[in-house]
Amino acid sequence: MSEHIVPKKIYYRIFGALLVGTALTVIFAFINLGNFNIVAALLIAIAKALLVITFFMHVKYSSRLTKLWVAVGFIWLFIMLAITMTDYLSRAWLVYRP
Amino acid sequence: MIHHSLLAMSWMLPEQASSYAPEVDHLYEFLVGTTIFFCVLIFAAILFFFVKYRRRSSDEIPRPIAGSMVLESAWTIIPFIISLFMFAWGAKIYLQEYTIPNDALDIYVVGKQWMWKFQHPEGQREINELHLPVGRKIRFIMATEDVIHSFFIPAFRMKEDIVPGPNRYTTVWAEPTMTGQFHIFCAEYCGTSHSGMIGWVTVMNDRDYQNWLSGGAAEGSMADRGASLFQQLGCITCHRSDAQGQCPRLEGIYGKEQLMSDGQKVVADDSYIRESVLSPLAKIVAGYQPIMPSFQGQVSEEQIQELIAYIKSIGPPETTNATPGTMKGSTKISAPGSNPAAKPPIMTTGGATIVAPQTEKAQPAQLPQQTPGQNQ
Amino acid sequence: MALIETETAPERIELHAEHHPHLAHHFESMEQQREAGTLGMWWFLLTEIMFFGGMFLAYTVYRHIYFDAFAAGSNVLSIWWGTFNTAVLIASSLTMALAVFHAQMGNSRKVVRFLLFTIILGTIFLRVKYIEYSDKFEEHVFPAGDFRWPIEHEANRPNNVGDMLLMLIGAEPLNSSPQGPEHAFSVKVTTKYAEKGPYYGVGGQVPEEVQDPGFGGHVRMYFWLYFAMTGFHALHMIIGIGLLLMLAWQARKGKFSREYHSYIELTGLYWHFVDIVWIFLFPLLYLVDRHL
Amino acid sequence: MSMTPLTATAGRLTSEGEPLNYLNNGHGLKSWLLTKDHKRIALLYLFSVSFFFIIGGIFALLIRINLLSPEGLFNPDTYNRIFTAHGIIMVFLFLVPAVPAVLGNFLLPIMIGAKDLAFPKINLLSWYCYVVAGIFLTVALIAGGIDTGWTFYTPYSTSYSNSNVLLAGVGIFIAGFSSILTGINFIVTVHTMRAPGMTWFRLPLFIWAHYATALVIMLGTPVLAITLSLMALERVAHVGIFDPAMGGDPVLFQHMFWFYSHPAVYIMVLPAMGVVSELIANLARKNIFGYKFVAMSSLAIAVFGFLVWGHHLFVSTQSIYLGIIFSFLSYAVAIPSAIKVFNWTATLFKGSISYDTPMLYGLGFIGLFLIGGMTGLFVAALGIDVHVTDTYFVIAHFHYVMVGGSLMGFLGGMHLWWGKITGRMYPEYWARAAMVIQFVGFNLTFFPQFILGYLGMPRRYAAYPPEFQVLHVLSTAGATILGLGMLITIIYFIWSLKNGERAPANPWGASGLEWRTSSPPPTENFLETPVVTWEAYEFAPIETMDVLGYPGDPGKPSQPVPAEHGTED
Repeated sequence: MSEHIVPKKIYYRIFGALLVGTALTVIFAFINLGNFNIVAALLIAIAKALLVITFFMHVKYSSRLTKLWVAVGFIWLFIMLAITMTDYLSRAWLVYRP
Repeated sequence: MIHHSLLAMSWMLPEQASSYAPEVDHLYEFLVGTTIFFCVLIFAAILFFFVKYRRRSSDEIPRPIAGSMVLESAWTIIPFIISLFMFAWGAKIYLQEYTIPNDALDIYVVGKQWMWKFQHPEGQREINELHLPVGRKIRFIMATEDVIHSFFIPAFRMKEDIVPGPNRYTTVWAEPTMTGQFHIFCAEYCGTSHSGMIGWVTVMNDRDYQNWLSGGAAEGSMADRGASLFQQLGCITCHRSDAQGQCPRLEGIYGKEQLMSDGQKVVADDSYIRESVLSPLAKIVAGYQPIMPSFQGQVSEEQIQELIAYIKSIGPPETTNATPGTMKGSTKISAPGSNPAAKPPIMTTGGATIVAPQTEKAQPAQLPQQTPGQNQ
Repeated sequence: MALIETETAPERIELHAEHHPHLAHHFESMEQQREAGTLGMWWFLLTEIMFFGGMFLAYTVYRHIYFDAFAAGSNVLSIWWGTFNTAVLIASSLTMALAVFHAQMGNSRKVVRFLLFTIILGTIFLRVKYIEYSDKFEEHVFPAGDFRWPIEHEANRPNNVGDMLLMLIGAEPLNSSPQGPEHAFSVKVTTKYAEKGPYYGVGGQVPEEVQDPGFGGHVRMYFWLYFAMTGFHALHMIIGIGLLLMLAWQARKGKFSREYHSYIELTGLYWHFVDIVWIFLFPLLYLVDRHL
Repeated sequence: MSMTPLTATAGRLTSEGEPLNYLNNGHGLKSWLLTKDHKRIALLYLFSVSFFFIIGGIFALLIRINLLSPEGLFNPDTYNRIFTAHGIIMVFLFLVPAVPAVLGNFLLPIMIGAKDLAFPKINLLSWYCYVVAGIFLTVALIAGGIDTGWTFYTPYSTSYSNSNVLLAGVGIFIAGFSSILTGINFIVTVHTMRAPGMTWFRLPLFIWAHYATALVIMLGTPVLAITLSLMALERVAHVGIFDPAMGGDPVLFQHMFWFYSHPAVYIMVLPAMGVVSELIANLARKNIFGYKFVAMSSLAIAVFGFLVWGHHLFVSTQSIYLGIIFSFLSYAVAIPSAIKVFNWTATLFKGSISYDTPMLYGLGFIGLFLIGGMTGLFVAALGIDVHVTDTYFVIAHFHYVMVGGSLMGFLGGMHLWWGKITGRMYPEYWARAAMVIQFVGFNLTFFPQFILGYLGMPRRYAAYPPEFQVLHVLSTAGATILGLGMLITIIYFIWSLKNGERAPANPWGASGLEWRTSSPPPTENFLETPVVTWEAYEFAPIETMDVLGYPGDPGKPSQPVPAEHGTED
């Protein structure tokens, strides 16, 4: 992975985008979207995280290998959350009805 | 080969004392057969090569052999198919073991460090001893007073963990098919005398069982004891049968869907009633105030079970007492509810209500209540 | 991080030919050394993801089971502080990125400057966290202490930027009298959820003492997760600031150059990761069911 | 960049006139305790791991002695502490680090033609973490022991046990760091430090296995760390995260615990599989049949291993629908292991099979691992698992995999590379004898436990119904034989350090880079960076393989070995 120098103005743009994202998060939090509050919050958070990873952490300019590992990290986290939550969501089907 | 293994193993199996024990053993024998087959196959190959291709001179270099796609796919696919078969068979038995029949006789089980306590609906109490009628489906409704225990009867091929928590009963069932005495073990490590937490289940034919029952029910049935508890604990002052009390009336609620204040419907089963006694505020029946104190620490697990038996018994006419036969009645009442979370009422395992979706979802605003029985 | 530095084993007599002074004996080239460092850092961050992942799992499960309790707890936190800190951390990420940029340029003086900016911002973040924590103690919602629900006496919460700046330097906020709007807000919070259950105080006794944890107990669980997650995050911040101080010192001594600045990059990766964790913690901990 | 300047060790002689190697290059305690040479760190690991293996083995014997009589010879509290100690020590201080931290540490850089691991200091730190962890656990044992079982199930561990759960938790936490640091090193080294010409599919399968292991370590261990931290905090503060009395769910702990602890099983057995590939190939002078399938099956095991943890929870009141999914996935993970076994067997076909000890261990591994794996199909079958889980059937199953697998692999590897590591050969006769004794003793110990288990004997019982006694006595007898076999091995290994005959660079006529440097290797492994022009397991007459480790003509380029027949399939 040869060293790639990102122009400064990109950093400033990303910074701006992140601040906007934060503002949006707070605004959405005060609007009642029912179950979609959490969805909105997470979507924005994921977008912000992606910005940081892609530009601040230079993944955009890194080898495919680095990209792969970053993906692996989050996929594994997702596996753990998803499978465990499956248990809690489907246990409720098992209430015994006399 | 399989039959050979059967004969050889006859002394390696515990008695088949429950209706699904033979099924488990069949699968077991099938697996043993498969194992023997593959082991013989591979050991024979290894030994043959080991002798045939032993090194003859120190400097010989055999010709390399590239792999073979055919072989690779063969020994990928064939084992996979075999294991799929094993999986399906095992899952079938599993579902059977956790499908609670509706016409079962309830036995209440309490595990505590380090003993098993049993209660019969007719009122008999036993410790580390359990008497059961042969040929009758038994539903074990189990709770623990401390750590995780596991109710294990090898002869029945039956095992289930009992996980503590105010809102879970663990239920498992078996149908004894032969009379005799069998081991009861605790299979989940539970501390110092884990290996002392054992007992005997005595399966008797129906007449002996009836005699045994009539033998020692001094204090009346569980329901009777529950009724007197209902008085002593003062439940009766609020849960009045004339619906004049501040609390829901309990006649005939057992097994029926109740509407909660947050709009969700909950079937009043054993777990629900137990939770209502231990942490009353988890679910509030629509139109009532959350004023009931918790009885945690004031009633033992057995007493809770007696209360449940009582509430069962004060159901509609056809379930006036909690004798096994009438379990059918109480089950007729509750067709699978319209509860979104409710699948056809077939199976059970523990941990149900703790995950009932959004247990405490928005409830109507009321004044904070100063409630007795809380430690401030 | 200094551990990633690899130098020649002392017990061996060295005879390296024309090598870059910072090229470790067992690498073939600076390029290879940089690659190794970066890959190693990324893998370390992967383990960090899974480490925080465990807490996120617990959070997800209990938020699912005790949603309202989590909402109640969340509403007690100061959204002003939360937002402010998020902005601060994002800014520190920017300055960190710029420090790396100047390192790549080989501009040591600016490197030092931006590292210092990053350190200052990080310190502000921790200062705010300290204020928040002490408020929570004052309000008796520290789960391992004398926990009470709903909160009886509430600490000052800022409700505008001015307040925050004042409180940062330890001064009293101007308009945060107990009758202040923030107070009304908090009353609203507690009354909205108070009837969900009786409060109780457990002076950190063993659970046997607790009869029915009830709603308060579940709020307590929320605060326990709040302190665990933000606590571990703050710990990472502290470690990061330590590393930055070290780097700033070395950079000032002119250790880094256009060819050799991998520690700054690696520390940058770490810093950005800590930022990402917060990006998720903020909505999950501060913004549950805010719309009253 | 095929040629690099020589390091100082090249061709130098010690004062005794011996060629300078990593053992005699630098003396004194400091040169060992502060070394950053992966080979010396491997030896440090060897000593500490063996030490704890012996301790754990003693506890194992105590367990078997207690079970000689149905009443049990010790009182239950003592027994509970004994089997907990056995479990914790063997799992966290022996099985997890054994193969990777000793053989992997020593061989991984040499096999890929590197001078060292990528981060030598981190490598050393990992050993110190291990030592500190060992100290914590030892203190915990001496100060009254732990009685929770190595699984630390809540709420027993958080609210009921009066033993040193905290100390043990901290110790295991630190041990986790030790393996994480090793894992980082392996991954980075394999990616960035392969010698020129050493392509991914020229890597020995040992490397593939260790690479897969490192992936599992990196993604699994942190979860154990946080789980134990939460458990410790829970035990101190009692805020109810795992405590039902406070609305917590003990099953959540089991999920988080097994998310690491099931993949941990593959951390223990994958490296041993890598070793066995080397044993079989090198002592049959035969390229591994279906190299790519064996390599990929390692990765497959690493990935699938993360999707099956719930099969430890079939009766733990987990959702039975999830249970069914987990059962299915568990069968899926069995396939890659089967592929390995079949390929190893096929490798023997038309080979030149030596009867030396490493090969015996290799075949022993296949045999025992086969039984262990097949009985894995039993416990993966839901209906049967309900009956046999938490019984001796499970005990027997995972001992066939752990002891029959990991331990056989570890010992086999130690014999194969003993000459390379120490410069001395072990005595062949005694080694064969010991192997056979261990094999017999092992089967006698654990086979009866399958029967015990299906008859219903629960695990972790200090006393048991008398009808089980016969089988228990058999098992104890076997354990004694097994222990004896181990003792022989330890004795002749130590004996050989002084009296074993000097090991040539390539005693087995094996392929692989580690056989192209002297025994023991120089400090930076090779006198010049090797250029790999041959495929994995491409065997050639020893004369044609020139050795890059001797003080000799260092300028001589490694001449390519004729490669008319590749091993690609």
